[in-house]
Amino acid sequence: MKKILAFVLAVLMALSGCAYAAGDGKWHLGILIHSMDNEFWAQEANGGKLFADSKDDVEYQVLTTDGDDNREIQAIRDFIAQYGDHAIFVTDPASRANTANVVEVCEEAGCKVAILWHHADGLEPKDWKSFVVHMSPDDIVAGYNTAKTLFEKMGGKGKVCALYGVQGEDSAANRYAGFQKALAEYPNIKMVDMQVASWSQDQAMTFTQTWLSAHSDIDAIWSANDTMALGAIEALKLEGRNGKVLVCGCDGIAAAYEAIEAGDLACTIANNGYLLMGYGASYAYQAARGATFDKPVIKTQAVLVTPENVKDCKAMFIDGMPKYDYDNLAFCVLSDYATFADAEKK
Amino acid sequence: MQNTKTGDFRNVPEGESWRSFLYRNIYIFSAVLVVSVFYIINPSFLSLYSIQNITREMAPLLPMACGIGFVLYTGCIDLSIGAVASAACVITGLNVADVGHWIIPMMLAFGVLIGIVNGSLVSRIKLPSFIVTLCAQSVYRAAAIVLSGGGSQNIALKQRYLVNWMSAIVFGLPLMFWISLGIVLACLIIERNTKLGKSIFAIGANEKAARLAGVDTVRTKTMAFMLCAVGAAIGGVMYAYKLKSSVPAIGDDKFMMAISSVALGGTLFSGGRGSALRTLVGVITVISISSGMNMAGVDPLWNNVVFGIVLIVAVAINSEKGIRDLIIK
Amino acid sequence: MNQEILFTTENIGKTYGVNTVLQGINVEIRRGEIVGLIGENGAGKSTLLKIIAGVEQPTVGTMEMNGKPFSPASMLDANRQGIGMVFQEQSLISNLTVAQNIYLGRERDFSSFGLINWSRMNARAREALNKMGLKDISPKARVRDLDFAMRQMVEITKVLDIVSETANNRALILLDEPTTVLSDAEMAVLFEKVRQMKEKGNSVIFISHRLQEVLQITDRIYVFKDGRQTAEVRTEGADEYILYEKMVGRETNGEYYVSARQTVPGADVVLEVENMSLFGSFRNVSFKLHKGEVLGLCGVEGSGKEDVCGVISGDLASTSGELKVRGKRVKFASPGDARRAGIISVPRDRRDEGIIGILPISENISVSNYEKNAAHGLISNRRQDRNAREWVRSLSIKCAGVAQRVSNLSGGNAQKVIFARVLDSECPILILDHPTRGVDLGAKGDIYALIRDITEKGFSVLLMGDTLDECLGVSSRVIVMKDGLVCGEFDCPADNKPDQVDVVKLML
Amino acid sequence: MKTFDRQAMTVAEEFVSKVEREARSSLIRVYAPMILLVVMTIGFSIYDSHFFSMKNLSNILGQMAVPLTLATGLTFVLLIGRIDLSVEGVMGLVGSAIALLVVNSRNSNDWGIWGVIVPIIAGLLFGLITGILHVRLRIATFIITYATGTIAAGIAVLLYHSQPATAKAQWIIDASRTTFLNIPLITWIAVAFFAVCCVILNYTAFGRAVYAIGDNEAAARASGINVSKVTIQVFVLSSFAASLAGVLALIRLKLGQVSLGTDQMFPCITALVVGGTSLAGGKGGMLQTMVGTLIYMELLNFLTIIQVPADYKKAILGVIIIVAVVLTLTRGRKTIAK
Repeated sequence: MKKILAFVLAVLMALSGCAYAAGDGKWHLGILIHSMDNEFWAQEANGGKLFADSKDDVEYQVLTTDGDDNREIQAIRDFIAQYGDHAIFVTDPASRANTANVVEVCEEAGCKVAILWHHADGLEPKDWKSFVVHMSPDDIVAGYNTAKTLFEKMGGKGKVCALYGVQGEDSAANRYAGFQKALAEYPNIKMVDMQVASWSQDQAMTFTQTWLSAHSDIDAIWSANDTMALGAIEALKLEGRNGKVLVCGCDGIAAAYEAIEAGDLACTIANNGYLLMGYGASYAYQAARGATFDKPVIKTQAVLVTPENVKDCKAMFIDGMPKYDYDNLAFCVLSDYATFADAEKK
Repeated sequence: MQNTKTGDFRNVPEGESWRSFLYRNIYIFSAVLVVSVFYIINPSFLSLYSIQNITREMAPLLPMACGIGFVLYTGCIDLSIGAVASAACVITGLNVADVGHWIIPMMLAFGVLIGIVNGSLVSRIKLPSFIVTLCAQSVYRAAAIVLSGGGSQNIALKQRYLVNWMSAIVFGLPLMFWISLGIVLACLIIERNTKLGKSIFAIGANEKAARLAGVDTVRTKTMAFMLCAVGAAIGGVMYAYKLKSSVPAIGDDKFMMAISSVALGGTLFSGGRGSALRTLVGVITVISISSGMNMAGVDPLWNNVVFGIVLIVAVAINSEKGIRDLIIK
Repeated sequence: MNQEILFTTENIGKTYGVNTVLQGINVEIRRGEIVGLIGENGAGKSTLLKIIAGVEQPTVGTMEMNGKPFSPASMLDANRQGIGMVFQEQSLISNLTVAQNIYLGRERDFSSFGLINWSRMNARAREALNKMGLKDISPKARVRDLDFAMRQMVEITKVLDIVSETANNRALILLDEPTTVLSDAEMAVLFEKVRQMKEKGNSVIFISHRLQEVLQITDRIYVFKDGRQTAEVRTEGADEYILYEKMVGRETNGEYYVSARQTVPGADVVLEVENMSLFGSFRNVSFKLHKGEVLGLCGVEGSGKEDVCGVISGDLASTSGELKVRGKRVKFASPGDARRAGIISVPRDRRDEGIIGILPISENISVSNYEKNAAHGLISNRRQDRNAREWVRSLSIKCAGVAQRVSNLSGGNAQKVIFARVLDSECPILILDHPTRGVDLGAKGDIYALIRDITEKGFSVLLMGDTLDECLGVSSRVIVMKDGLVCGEFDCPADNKPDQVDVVKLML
Repeated sequence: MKTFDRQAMTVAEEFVSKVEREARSSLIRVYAPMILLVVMTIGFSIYDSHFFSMKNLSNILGQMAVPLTLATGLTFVLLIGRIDLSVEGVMGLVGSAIALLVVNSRNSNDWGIWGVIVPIIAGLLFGLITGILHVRLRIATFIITYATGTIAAGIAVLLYHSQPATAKAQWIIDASRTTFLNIPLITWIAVAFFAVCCVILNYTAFGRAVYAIGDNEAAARASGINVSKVTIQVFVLSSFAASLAGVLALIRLKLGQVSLGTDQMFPCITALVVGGTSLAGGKGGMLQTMVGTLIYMELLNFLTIIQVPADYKKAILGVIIIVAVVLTLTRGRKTIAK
């Protein structure tokens, strides 16, 4: 029995991987994302793949970190152990604090890295040889923009509840900070309650149900991501108040587009993982081949999706994959958020 | 000659043959197997850089796994070690710049305190450890989140040099790994050569009998929880030094990792048996699997499936022999 | 007696690995016969019963039941063919009711469409209990609310019900030491039932260490030694000495309790109990224990003697009264406190409270006194093993080595390990709670001699004997308890033991 | 009417009165969770009138469907002294698979009723495999169920390839909106399952075997109970409960992803323990399960209603649960807690 098991183990592991030979002169791109269990992160992974496929001398591997700082560093080191200075990275870091570690590890090994999203204070690309670029659609801005859209649709007054993400994660905290910033600008809007629904649809639905019975007069629900927004919408549907109580999301998953089309969701943000990860990878690749950049901190396009532009966005991000010219590094740069239409014009 | 007709000759280590020695130590085999499979797939798995990497990953997990081992030997469980590590990591990360390395003994004291709380609830008030630690876990976790202000905070860039020494390479391997090895050694000594350790095993094997034989069950159990919480706190401190930041979510999956390591070493969860050496092998296996999957280029979609299957197979190979009469729950 | 042969075994043998525990067994059971199996622990009696009951499979040999080959695959299979066994350790489920226990595993008889009709089951259980004369046990009572003797009776009822259902009074019942936990009165009831079963044509195989019982109830006796069948004795005309001789292969002498070496207690009082009470158990108990004394506590089960010892060993807390050790007042919160004050007990329930089964012999011996083998706070395992080996030698514990697991030892040897533990603890006051329960005759003798040895060295012993005979034989003084009160005290000097009848009169 | 003068009592009478007292206190312990539930309900209603509103109660009942179903299955597992961490993974797998097989947003499948049956069978298969591995390889359930649960979640992600499907089948939408007596249909389904399990536990040979194994496994084996078989059956039953919970969660939320099952198992176990089911096995029952689940759901709901700060909520809940367990758990001088 034990021998059979041992054999199974060996075969399984042999099948699950295939032999690599280091030192083939190719660049090896490590695409670090949180997990594959989420549409947006999968979108990011696909962005990286799209870039790698467009170059003959780039091999890629997707590495997942489960949002764990430590596992992220471990994965980077594992990758460097295989390919040495021919490893390049584009990472969606587990947390802001961890970006410094990512950079230090890469610096030590001489690998180029592009960092997305999180930007630690004092950690500037210009101070490091390996830290090529920082690209991000800011979470604070995202939270601010969805909140603002929501408040405008409410007519600048009324009661709002908020759904928070996982405690301890940066993006949850930042989006909520953006929400509060917007809230401060609208004195007639009152926040009734905030609950931590941990990105969970089920918990969001439960909280919304409780709100609807305890504070039946709420006008809107601000949610830090789409999954929670969908949970809130399910609760509203049971009461027949979907579309009447406004809900917003963030991330731009497929189901959210459908909810906008159905009129249940007021807005979401398409962070465009394809663009973010693809161009991040491109920057790292160019840098590894010797290029230098003068403006290494970049705010990328992200799209506020509303009923007005939902059709186009869906066609672009969900039904297909956007094609970009990855050599035109300037394409992704945008000074601030704009609507999809603006991005198209560019 | 003390030989007789009665008794079972199947587990008699005295003057044993090399075969029975091998039989008893088969738990090492799965670690060797896992490592060699990954080595075959990708020879750089055993490069110096990679070994440094793997040992660096093992360092914080070792004290946590050895710590929870003590609780498992008594037949209890401690679900709170992840949260304790998170809290310790946050407190260390936030304060190491101001307090300096005095934070380490402070965190040890923190672990002792938490262990006494958990342990007393279990041993004195006689609540099931599963529920006590499950609930306590949410308290420690909340503390970590509130203290850190919701997200990771890194130690200011200027002060990072303060914590660099922990990651330094000494004799080819990271210093913190040597520290962890020292902790494993200390755990081994506690298990094999102290009254406390032996009492822990006696309680796990038969608590009623141990009590009547004069073992102080309340104190011993509390001490087991204390060792466990201290191990978790050391793990948390090491994560803070390693990641140079306070990460409130660092412990979230560490409980399962630690307990998988202990199980991979072949330790029973019914209590009374186990050893830190087995846990060491378990930690090597767990870290090798997760690092190896990165290096073998496993599609991340398959990560969970592969990990689950490898876990089952490795635990099955490692499980202790000669105990087929015990009831496994 | 019927001469029809019900059951035979032919050349049955059993080996575990290299270890032969049973070989060449040929027994023959006739209908309506009660057959005794005697032999020292480890002689293979229980193993034979387990093979007959289908719990274990023989390595060689065949069996026949009712003239047909019999090779049960499981206990259930054996039950269906009319063989049922009552185990040494109780096998009832304490959270279920009596009726549910009796019909556990046979619920199908009471179910329609998979659902059990509880009232039908309870009614059937009522009948079965009535047949056994257990009118005061309710089928709906939970087993955990019954006392040990009642549980034993329920267990016997269960087995009888299982086999009588199928066997039509051609059943074979196996009783493995059913009397160990029973009081004399309960034993009488049990024997009555066993005889009734016999009258109806059923047969019984009976194992006990108490030879008197065996002589009292059986028709024929097989004697086992070292896994072989060494003699067959007709009960008529046999007596204890003959049996003893056949079992141990040497003649018994009057020195069974080693009375000649009984020490005369010293004058120093080591333990003093003053007016101690435990609500619901005993009241105003006072006595003194002297140096080198063996003080026996007599009384029926439930007389409170167990709880007196429980309080002294720190296992229970008294409601009032005082305890003095060498003149100093003490109060114990746990047995650990008692050990530190110099009191340690040999528990009655060896399997549950005595041995630490999965640990090796050496650890079991050292558990009460780790400090003995320690230097600078660290225990030396080598010293611990050496210490254990010394004990193994001096108490002649039969084992394969000190690393052997205690659960693999026979009852007598496991008990000796526990004695080694309490002696190793260096506590001068020992509480021996049924120290010879379930221990074979050879080991019993060793234990009595051991008690003499230690009292000579100045240890004091508080003894609760397995039988009254033993209690009087070993003790230098006995205290009789009844209904929670001390009702008498006898001096038992070696040459002038009190009459058992006088003591029993006080107990009942 | 008996009145005892303490001095005049014989020890035997003392014994009787002591037994009676113990019986009384154990009776109180048995009913303590129920008393707690009633006290809580009344207290909460007085503190905040929203709590006892029809709407809030129906909310609580609606939210209870999934935990109750899971808890019902876990009751059997806990009763035989095991634990099942795989329910979360199985739940996620079944929910995700159904969403992909019925009319949905990702593909053109329309398997109708088979779209539900096939995933449930897959879920059962997981229970079967878990049970067999546990019994045959003798791996502690804590680890084996963690491993199989991880595998189930992994397969789910593989199935929907990181893009979960939204179920669009009309019957799912209808089912989520149907209520009867103001209580959602999914709750009725959960209650029906609960009732069936009550019968299974209390009126079948299987139910008795479950108690017997939890109480004394060696004795159960000696009584001719096939312990391995019953253990495997229990895991199959538990995974059926998880599968059903997956269906209910999907009806409630529509989006078929692994996180349908996330963070469901530990709260259920907490609820079971609060209700009075022992983690050591053999003690507990369906009534305890229902009461425990209600207590847990009410507490959660109440803490939200009174707007306890989100940062502290879980911590406060944890402390309350420990206090509740102290109040309701039978403990004694010699009790062993593990």
